[in-house]
Amino acid sequence: MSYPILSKETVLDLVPFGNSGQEAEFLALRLSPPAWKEIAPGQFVMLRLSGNHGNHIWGRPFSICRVTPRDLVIFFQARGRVTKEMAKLRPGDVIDVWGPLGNSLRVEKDTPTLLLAGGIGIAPFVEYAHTHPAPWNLSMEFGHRLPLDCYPFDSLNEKIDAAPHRENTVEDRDRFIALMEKRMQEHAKAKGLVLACGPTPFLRTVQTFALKHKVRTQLALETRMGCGVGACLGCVVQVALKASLIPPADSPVCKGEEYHNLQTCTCGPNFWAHQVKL
Amino acid sequence: MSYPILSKETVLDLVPFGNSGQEAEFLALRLSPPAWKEIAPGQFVMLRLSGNHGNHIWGRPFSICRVTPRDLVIFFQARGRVTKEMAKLRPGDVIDVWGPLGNSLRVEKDTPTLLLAGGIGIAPFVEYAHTHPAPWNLSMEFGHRLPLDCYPFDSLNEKIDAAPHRENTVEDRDRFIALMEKRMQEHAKAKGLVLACGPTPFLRTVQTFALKHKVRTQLALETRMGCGVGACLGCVVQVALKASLIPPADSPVCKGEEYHNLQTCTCGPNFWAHQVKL
Amino acid sequence: MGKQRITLSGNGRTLVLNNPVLTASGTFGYGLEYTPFGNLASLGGIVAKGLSLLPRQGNPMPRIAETPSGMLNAVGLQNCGFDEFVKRKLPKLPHKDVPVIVNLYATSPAEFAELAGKLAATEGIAALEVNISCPNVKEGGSSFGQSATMAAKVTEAVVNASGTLPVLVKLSPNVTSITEIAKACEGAGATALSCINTVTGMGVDLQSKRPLLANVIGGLSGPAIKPIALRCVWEVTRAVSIPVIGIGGISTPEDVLEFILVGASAVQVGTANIALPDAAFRIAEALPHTMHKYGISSLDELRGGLKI
Amino acid sequence: MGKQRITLSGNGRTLVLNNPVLTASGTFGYGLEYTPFGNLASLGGIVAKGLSLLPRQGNPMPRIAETPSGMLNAVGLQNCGFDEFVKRKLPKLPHKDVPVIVNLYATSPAEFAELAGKLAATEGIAALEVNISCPNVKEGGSSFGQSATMAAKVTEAVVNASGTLPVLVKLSPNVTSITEIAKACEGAGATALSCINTVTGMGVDLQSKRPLLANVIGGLSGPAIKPIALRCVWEVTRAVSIPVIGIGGISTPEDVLEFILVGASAVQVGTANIALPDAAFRIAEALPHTMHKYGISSLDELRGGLKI
Ligand SMILES: Cc1cc2nc3c(=O)[nH]c(=O)nc-3n(C[C@H](O)[C@H](O)[C@H](O)COP(=O)(O)OP(=O)(O)OC[C@H]3O[C@@H](n4cnc5c(N)ncnc54)[C@H](O)[C@@H]3O)c2cc1C
Ligand SMILES: Cc1cc2nc3c(=O)[nH]c(=O)nc-3n(C[C@H](O)[C@H](O)[C@H](O)COP(=O)(O)OP(=O)(O)OC[C@H]3O[C@@H](n4cnc5c(N)ncnc54)[C@H](O)[C@@H]3O)c2cc1C
Ligand SMILES: Cc1cc2nc3c(=O)[nH]c(=O)nc-3n(C[C@H](O)[C@H](O)[C@H](O)COP(=O)(O)O)c2cc1C
Ligand SMILES: Cc1cc2nc3c(=O)[nH]c(=O)nc-3n(C[C@H](O)[C@H](O)[C@H](O)COP(=O)(O)O)c2cc1C
Ligand code: FES
Ligand code: FES
Repeated sequence: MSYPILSKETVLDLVPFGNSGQEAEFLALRLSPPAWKEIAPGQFVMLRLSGNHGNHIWGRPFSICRVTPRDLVIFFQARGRVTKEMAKLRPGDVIDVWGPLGNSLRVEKDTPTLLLAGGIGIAPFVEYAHTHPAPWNLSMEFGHRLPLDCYPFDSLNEKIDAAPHRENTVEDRDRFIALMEKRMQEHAKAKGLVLACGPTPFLRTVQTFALKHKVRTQLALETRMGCGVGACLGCVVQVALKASLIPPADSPVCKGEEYHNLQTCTCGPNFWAHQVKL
Repeated sequence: MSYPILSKETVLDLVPFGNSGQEAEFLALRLSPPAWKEIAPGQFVMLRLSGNHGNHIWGRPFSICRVTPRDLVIFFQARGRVTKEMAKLRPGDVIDVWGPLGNSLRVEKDTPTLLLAGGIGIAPFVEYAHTHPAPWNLSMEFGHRLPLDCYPFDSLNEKIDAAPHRENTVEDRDRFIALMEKRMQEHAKAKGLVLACGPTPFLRTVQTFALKHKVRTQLALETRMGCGVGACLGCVVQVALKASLIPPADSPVCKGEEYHNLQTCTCGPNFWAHQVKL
Repeated sequence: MGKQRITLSGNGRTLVLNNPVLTASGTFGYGLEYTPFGNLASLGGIVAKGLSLLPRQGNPMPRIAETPSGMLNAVGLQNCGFDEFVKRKLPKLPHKDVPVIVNLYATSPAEFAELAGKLAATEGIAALEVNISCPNVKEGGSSFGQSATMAAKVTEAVVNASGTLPVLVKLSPNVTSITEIAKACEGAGATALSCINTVTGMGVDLQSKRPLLANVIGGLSGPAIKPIALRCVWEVTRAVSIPVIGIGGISTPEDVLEFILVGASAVQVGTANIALPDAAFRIAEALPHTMHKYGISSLDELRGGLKI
Repeated sequence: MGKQRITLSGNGRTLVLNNPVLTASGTFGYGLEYTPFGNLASLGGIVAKGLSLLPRQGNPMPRIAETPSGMLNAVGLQNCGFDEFVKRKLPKLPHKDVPVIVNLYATSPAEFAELAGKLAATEGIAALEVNISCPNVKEGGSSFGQSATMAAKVTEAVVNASGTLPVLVKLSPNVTSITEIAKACEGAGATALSCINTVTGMGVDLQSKRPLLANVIGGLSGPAIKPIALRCVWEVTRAVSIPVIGIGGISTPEDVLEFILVGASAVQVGTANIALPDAAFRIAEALPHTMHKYGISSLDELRGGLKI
């Protein structure tokens, strides 16, 4: 796997998404690119605002939304203490970045692959879609709460067949869940692959369908992290180790396995649905 | 004495003084003026950067350099944790201000009054000179380390007879000290008044001459402060209480007095030289 | 929301507070220093600077220093003494409208009793708060608060000397088992417990190679110690049945509610007053709104309701 | 400056460190996690994650939380166990170039002795560090580190079982008198003392009304506790004659020098590694420069040189 480095990177710009009058909740942060040798889609970085912060001592994990020789793009939601500070960054500001971290989302060139994203969970799929060797085998269902222009949906839709589903009501949500199940069943039949990224309740739903329909499914977890490098053991998740790491196409669902506490930051953040306890 | 208030004030501008190429060490901070009823020269304010600061929990004391219906001007030196942060303030930023605090420098319309300032100690004399009812009775000796344009000297020199003395060498310093002694002797003879503001070693020198030549002298102390309002007892200085607070013109020097720990922030920052232990 | 009166009852005595937000001893002067910044009567209560029989000049300077998210102090209990307090401070305080609590400092149980007796005979004092972190001068100088036996002795001395005045005992966190001390004080008649005093710490200046405090060792306070204070309140409220006043790093209305959630009946705001002089007023005022924001309809419902 | 080798000798055993900057147990994994961020051999020493005889899965999640200038953890000593450590971790560490110190976790003196014996028989371990903050399972679960008698028993058990291997004992600050425990460990044969482990604390989430840690109570670390750690090191170095390793909130080279100024012989960097993965490397590297800046020509000269 790739070898992470720690560097100081410069803010190139910060673009608010969506044109609501108020302060933007979703923003794309463009940084000078770290001197990475290689990265795989689904990996993440830790960002830390430089200086002393009484309020937040750790860095924060963010999916690599896009990386090019010119920039590293993070797409984030201003929701808490650090992300709200990040929303105030200005071009020229310098922040600490370490990465690329974690394992990658599975890439299988010729397998029909379904991407399921909930809200900010769209972030890693941008890099995934842009680097996939056969994007025509990808399709995406994207559930979102705010208007579509709040998310980097267009840059994804350029590359792959992606359908947005705005969730404003309970009915919207039920419809989206039903659709996800249908699409996962299709992929089960086609011996396809499912990749899901979004909030934990969303991942739980996907996991249920994955087990029910026996479709190989990877879940990108969002655990609270300290170090991001596997040392502090603050981000563990229970994983059934004896289940083969990459299940065969007929999707064995593990039962009665012994669970181990594995670090989400180094053994994940992408876990097979049949192995991980959410 | 004036009734202090706490308010949020807006940065109007921040003007670096001196045109050295590097980061300015001396800056004038112009704030929207608090709704003060009255202030007296020699009083100070506490400033606190808004938000949570792991590094500095207290506000910081600054002399009121100038206050008008349009602005409150603080002249400060970027020397430590907070003042270096203050040097990064931008117009529109909002900070917490409480004041006016402390007692005033003594104003005696018809008394020849000598102002002695060391470095940043010039700050309170700007307001003093601008509000004095008979500025022609004032004169000033100003010792400074950096080029004169680093300090608000010109705005003082407009109003009063002020002489700058750059101190680059030990000889410069000795000459300045000798001059101060001479000027204090003159004021002793004229039953004049001396007011001094500057670093503690400077104040000690002035105190020695005040006692030696029996000239009524007020020292503006710079003690580290916590609350600024007399509550935490973190800023006390030993004061001989029984010495009459405003000594008669023939300048009794107290000896063998009982000393009390008085708060610099409320009983000072301006103390009579014959009363205070430095 | 509206009325937030808090009743603290224990061992047969009762203290009624305006609301749950008091000020912590030593961080709010005699209260008078803060009249420019708010209405004293809007506070739950005022705890005055630690008082001794005779005036004390306290420790040499420097006495305070900043630390990461906190501060150290070794003021050394400088105070004006009983006479001056009763003559010049107490009469100016709106003691009819806000409970005035006097924090006691003495160096032997007998001296504690004498001071408590004098205060009990004084009009306008709502309760006493015993600072058991004082050094036990007779028995070698380690603090009363670090031994259950001595803590109980001091508590008993004050309780016996103070008639029906409620007696709060202020616990030190610098002990192996705070619950042991808490139980001893409860057993000795304390009305309620104040929890916690400062954590022993020190700081040094690398440039001068000197300690940041002339006294070398001092007390750490402020947000840095909030996790320690919450733990102490949590442990103590589960060990005793008298009420507990939470203290340590409180600087927002959310902090107040956190202390109540772990079991406190009221709180004291300390270092935050030093950081911004309207802190206690602002926190007391904002509390109902903050409760509303978190869907908390009553403090009684919240108290000790931590889900585990 | 150049060579900064540090020799820790006490009770007849000696540990030589590359320089005074080590990493603190539990904050640096098994060291291997940090190879991308610096050269392990540039550190004074590496203290591995607390090791037990058998693998342990640790506490349920959540296990870590941020606090003002600090953090809480209740990882619960999750570790891979002795066998796995010796088979898969130790061989990958550059133990010829940097002292590898194993932090021990057990629940009885006998278990401590067994683990110490196995480690003493293993190639590549420079010293043991006894975590006496473990619960004493046999005697009710309160920690070994909170009783001088038990601390001495555990120390003795490890010292006797470990041949000539240096034995560091890691003290808990959650005691009434840390010097009492320190002296007991010195008397029981400790080579040096590590000072301090985390401070007991807790945090709560107002929204969910749950504790921030599944274990409710956890250990506070980071800059917030630096004043407490400095005070402990100051007290302990004046009470014992074996060397002391300072730990608590160190995140800059200045912090290192502050600990040495109050008496420490070396230090460990903990939470700072979690905040930024090159912290320990950066601090070790910058130390000579920082010494120069403050006009400190040797650590021996600085050590304990606080002017009071
Ligand atoms: C591998 C990984 C990739 C991620 N990628 C992205 C991304 O591309 N864009 C993005 O906006 N966010 C992403 N997240 C989530 C992001 O890390 C959190 O939103 C961020 O840490 C919140 O920090 P804060 O200080 O603003 O919030 P805090 O003040 O710490 O907390 C605010 C709220 O966020 C929750 N929270 C805190 N940390 C996390 C976390 N790690 N995951 C989920 N919820 C959390 C808290 O419980 C709380 O409710 C990712 C998380 C992980 C683990
Ligand atoms: C009544 C009063 C009026 C003052 N007026 C002015 C003014 O008009 N302009 C101005 O630039 N400064 C003034 N000062 C000094 C100013 O308060 C300090 O420079 C400031 O607090 C330093 O804060 P810092 O966080 O930048 O420094 P820190 O990081 O806290 O310390 C940096 C250095 O400054 C010293 N220091 C800290 N606090 C003080 C203090 N209160 N007085 C003296 N030295 C201190 C420290 O010992 C250290 O050497 C005044 C002080 C007082 C008490
Ligand atoms: C400057 C200062 C002086 C204090 N003086 C006293 C005192 O006289 N008596 C006392 O019991 N506690 C005293 N304390 C402790 C506080 O009342 C309080 O218990 C402690 O600071 C923790 O609360 P905080 O973190 O909100 O400040 C003092 C604290 C400070 C900071
Ligand atoms: C996540 C975490 C895990 C820890 N695990 C251990 C451990 O296994 N054994 C131990 O003795 N100390 C452990 N500690 C305590 C540290 O080694 C150190 O003593 C403490 O964190 C104080 O130092 P710091 O403020 O630099 O972090 C741990 C600390 C943290 C933050
Ligand atoms: S975040 Fe520290 S181990 Fe994963
Ligand atoms: S600064 Fe608090 S009493 Fe003066």
